[in-house]
Amino acid sequence: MLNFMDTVEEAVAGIQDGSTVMIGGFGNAGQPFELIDALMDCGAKELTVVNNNAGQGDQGLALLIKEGRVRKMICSFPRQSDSWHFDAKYKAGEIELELVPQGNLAERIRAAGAGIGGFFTPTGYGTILAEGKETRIIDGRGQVFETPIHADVALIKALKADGKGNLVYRKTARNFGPIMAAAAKHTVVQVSEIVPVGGLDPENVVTPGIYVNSIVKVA
Amino acid sequence: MLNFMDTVEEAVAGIQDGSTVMIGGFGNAGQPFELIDALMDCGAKELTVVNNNAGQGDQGLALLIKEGRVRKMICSFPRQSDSWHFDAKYKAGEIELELVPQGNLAERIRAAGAGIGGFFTPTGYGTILAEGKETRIIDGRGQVFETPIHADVALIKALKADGKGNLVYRKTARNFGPIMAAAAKHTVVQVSEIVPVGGLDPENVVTPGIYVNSIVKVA
Amino acid sequence: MTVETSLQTAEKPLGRDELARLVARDIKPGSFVNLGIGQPTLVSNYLQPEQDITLHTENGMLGMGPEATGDQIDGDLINAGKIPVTELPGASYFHHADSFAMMRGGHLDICVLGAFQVSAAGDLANWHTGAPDAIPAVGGAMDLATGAKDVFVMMTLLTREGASKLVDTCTYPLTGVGCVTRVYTDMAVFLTGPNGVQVRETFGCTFEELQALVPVPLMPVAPEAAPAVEP
Amino acid sequence: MTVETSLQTAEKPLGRDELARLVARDIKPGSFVNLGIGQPTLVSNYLQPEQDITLHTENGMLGMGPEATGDQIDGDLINAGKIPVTELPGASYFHHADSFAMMRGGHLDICVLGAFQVSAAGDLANWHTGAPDAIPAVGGAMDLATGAKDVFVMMTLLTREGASKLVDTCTYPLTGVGCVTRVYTDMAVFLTGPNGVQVRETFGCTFEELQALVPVPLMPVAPEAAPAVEP
Repeated sequence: MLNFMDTVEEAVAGIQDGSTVMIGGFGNAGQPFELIDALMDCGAKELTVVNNNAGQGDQGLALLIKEGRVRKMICSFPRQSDSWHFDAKYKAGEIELELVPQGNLAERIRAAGAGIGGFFTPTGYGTILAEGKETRIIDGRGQVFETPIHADVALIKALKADGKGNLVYRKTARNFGPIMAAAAKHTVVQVSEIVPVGGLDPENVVTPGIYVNSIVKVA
Repeated sequence: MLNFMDTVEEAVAGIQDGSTVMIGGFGNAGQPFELIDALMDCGAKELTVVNNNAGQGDQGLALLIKEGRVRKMICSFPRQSDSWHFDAKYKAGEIELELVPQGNLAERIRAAGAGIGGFFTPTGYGTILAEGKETRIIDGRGQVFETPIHADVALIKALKADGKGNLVYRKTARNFGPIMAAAAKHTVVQVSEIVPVGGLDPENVVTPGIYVNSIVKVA
Repeated sequence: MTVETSLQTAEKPLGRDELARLVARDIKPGSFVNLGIGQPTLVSNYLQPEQDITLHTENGMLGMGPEATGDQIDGDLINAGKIPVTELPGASYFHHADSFAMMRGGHLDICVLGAFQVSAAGDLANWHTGAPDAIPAVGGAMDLATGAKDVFVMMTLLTREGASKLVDTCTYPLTGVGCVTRVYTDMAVFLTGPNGVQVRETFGCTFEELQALVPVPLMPVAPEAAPAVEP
Repeated sequence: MTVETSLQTAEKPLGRDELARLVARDIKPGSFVNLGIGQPTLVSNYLQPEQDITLHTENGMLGMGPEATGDQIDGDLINAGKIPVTELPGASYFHHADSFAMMRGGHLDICVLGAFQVSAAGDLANWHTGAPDAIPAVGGAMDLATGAKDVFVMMTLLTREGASKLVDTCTYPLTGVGCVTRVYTDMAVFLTGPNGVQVRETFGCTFEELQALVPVPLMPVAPEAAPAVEP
C-alpha cells in the first residue's frame, strides 16, 4: 500500500528496535540523508544496517553508529579515512560486522527481492570471506554459496516519484536504490519531486511502484 | 567488438552447426523475424534454440523446426494452437525438448549473463519438472537448484540503437531481449532505427552496448 | 454437522461472470494482481476504479489496461495470453527476468488461476493432463502459483463427468505445492490452508449437499474469515 | 638462461606515469575496461581517442569520462573512488546489481588493479594486510578480480623493504585465485598463467638481475606473446 507522507518523521515512524534497515547510497550519491536523520530521531535501536559503507564523518549513519543504535553492519567497505565512529565501535567490540564483497552484497540484495533462495558465485572463492561457507566446483570454477539479504525497511533516495510510486533516479545516485526497494518488506523513499500519475514515461521507470510503500518529498 | 551490418545475412553469418541460439520475443512482440529468416537461409543445423515458445504457424522458428534444423528446444510453452511443426517433430521423436517454467527460463538466462553458477528457487518444487534435480529446504520452503543457460548467439529485436550499441525497446517487446543479450557470447540485434552516439538518454538505456556485437537496421 | 450462521448461500450456482464479479469484489483496494489466461481474465471486467487495482502481466508490464480494440491495437503491447492490450497511466515496462523476479519475490498480492484440480492442502494442478501423448507446456503457471502472496483459483467445482475437482490428492501433475489459498467455484467458495478446507459461501446447494459432492472434509468458515462485504 | 630476442628492455625503471602509459597502450581498441582506485586510475590519462575504450565504474556507469572539475562537479556523478567524474556521449547508468552482473558475468575485457602481492599462479592479494587489528574492507575488489576477462596488476615490483611482491605463494589474504593475467611493474612486465611466469619486458635491469630479485622461476616471453606495438 502506497502512502505519501508529509514529513520524514512520519515516513520512518514504523521502524522498530531490532529491525534490519537497508540504506541506499554509495558515497554521498543516493544517500537518503534526511531519512537517516529521521531514523536517528525516531530512537529505534539494536538495528542491523545494510549499506555499502559504515558511515562517514560525524553525520548520518556514522552518527547512528556513534550513538550505539546499530548492533550489526552488513557492508562491503567499512574502513574509510573518516569512518572513525565505526572504527572505534569495532575495535571496542561493540558492533558486529558482516563483510561482504560489493558484488555479492548487490546480488544477495537482488536475490532477496527476486525470491531466490541462494546462489553460487565465483567471487570470494578461496578467500577468507568464503570461510565456513558451502563451496562447489561448477564448470571448472570454484564457487561459493551466498544467501539472500532481506530487510524490514529500506530507506532510499530517488529523483522523482509519480502518483503510483514509480521512481526514476539520477546518474550514479541510482546505485542500490532499485534492489533495496525490492528486498525490503517496507520501502521508504525520499524524492526531490513528485509528479502526477502519467508524469513518467513507462519505458523509463526504473523502480515500479509495486516496490514502494512510503514517499516523502525533501526540499 | 561492435559492428554495424548492412544485411541480416551478414549479421548471422557466424552461426555454426551445433550452436546454441537464443531468440528473443514473446508471441510476435520482440520477435526478430528478419534475423530468423536469415538464420534459415544461412543453413546452420543441429541447433539448440532457446525461446519462450517453439514456433507458430509456418514461419520463422516454426519453419526452422520443420526443416529439421533444430536438434533441441529449450522453452516454457511449446504447445500452441498453431505449433503443428513442433508438435509433429516432437511426436516423431525428432526433436528434444527441455521444458522450463517461464520464470526459471528468464532467471537462468539472467544467471548466465550475470556469472551466477546456479541458484535455488521455489518454482517447480514438488512437480515433475523438478524430477532428478537437486532440492533443499531453505527457510522452510522447498527449493530446486537451477543452472544458467548460456548461448553462443542471441538474436534479438530492439527499437533503437545508438552508435555505441546501446539499446532501447518498445513496450512489451522488451521481454527477453536484455537478458539474452547478456547471456550470449555474440549478440545480434535488429533495430528499427540507428541514432548517433549521444542520441539516447544515458538514464534510459535498457541494454548497454557492452552486450551487443552486431547491429542491423531492418526497414 | 450444523452450518453456522456465518456461511452465506445463494439460490443457484454462479455463472462465469458472476464468479468473476465475486472474485473482483474480494480483491483488496490497492492490490497488485496477475490474472491468468482464460476464465481469470474475466475478473478485470468487474474491477472498480475506486479499488485502484494494478494489473501485472508477466511478459513485462505493470498497469495493464483493458483489451485493445480498433486503432488501439499495437503488436508491441500484448498480455501473457498474447492478446493486444492497452496501457494505463502510471504503467511501467520491464524485461522478463525483472518481471518474474517481481512475481517470484512475493510482491504480487494475488494471482488468479484456472485449475484442473486443487487438493485439500492447497496443491494446484493446472498445467498438464498427464496424458502420455500430450505435449507439455507450462509457461508461467508454476511461477505464479509459487510466487504470489495469495493464489485464488477459479474453476467449476465438477468435471463434465461430475467428479469433484477439489480433491484429497491431485492425480494430475502438480503446478505447485500448498500454494492455493482460495477456490472460487460455481457452487461454493473454499478457503484452503493448513487448517483444512473451509466453506465460505455456497451457491445453489446446502453445505450438506456440497459435502456429499466433495471427497474432502469440509468445515463451515470460521466467522472471522467471512466476507466483509455482502454479496 | 639465455634471454631470447623477443624480450624487450628499457634502460631504467619506469615511473608511475610511464607504466600507466604502457598499460594504456596495451589495451585493445574497443575494449570495456574498469580501472581500480589509485595507481590504475592514471591509465585513463593515456588512453587515446582512437582506441575507443569504454570505461566502467562499478557504482553503476559505462562511458565514464575524465575527473570533473569546476562547474562539472555533480554529487550524483562519481566513480568507485567517490571522486566526481564526467559522462561521455553514449554513456549509460544502471543499478548496483546490474553493474556487478556486468563485471561478474565476464563482460569486461580488462580490469586494472593495484596489489600487495601476486603469486606465480596469478593469485591476487590486494585488499587486506592481514594485520590482526586491521578493520577489513573489500569493496568490489573480489568481484573485479574474478569477473574480468583479463586482470592486469600495476604495482612496484619491490616493497620498501626490498622484498618482491611477485611471490611463490601470497602471504597476505587472497582477493582471488589464479585471476591475474599480467603484472605491470616498474622493473618488468610479467605474464602469469598456468604455464608459469613469463617476462615480457624489463626496465633498468637484465633478465638475470630480475630473476635474482624474484623468488619464482621466470621465463622470457614466448615470441607470440610479445607486444605487437613497439614501446
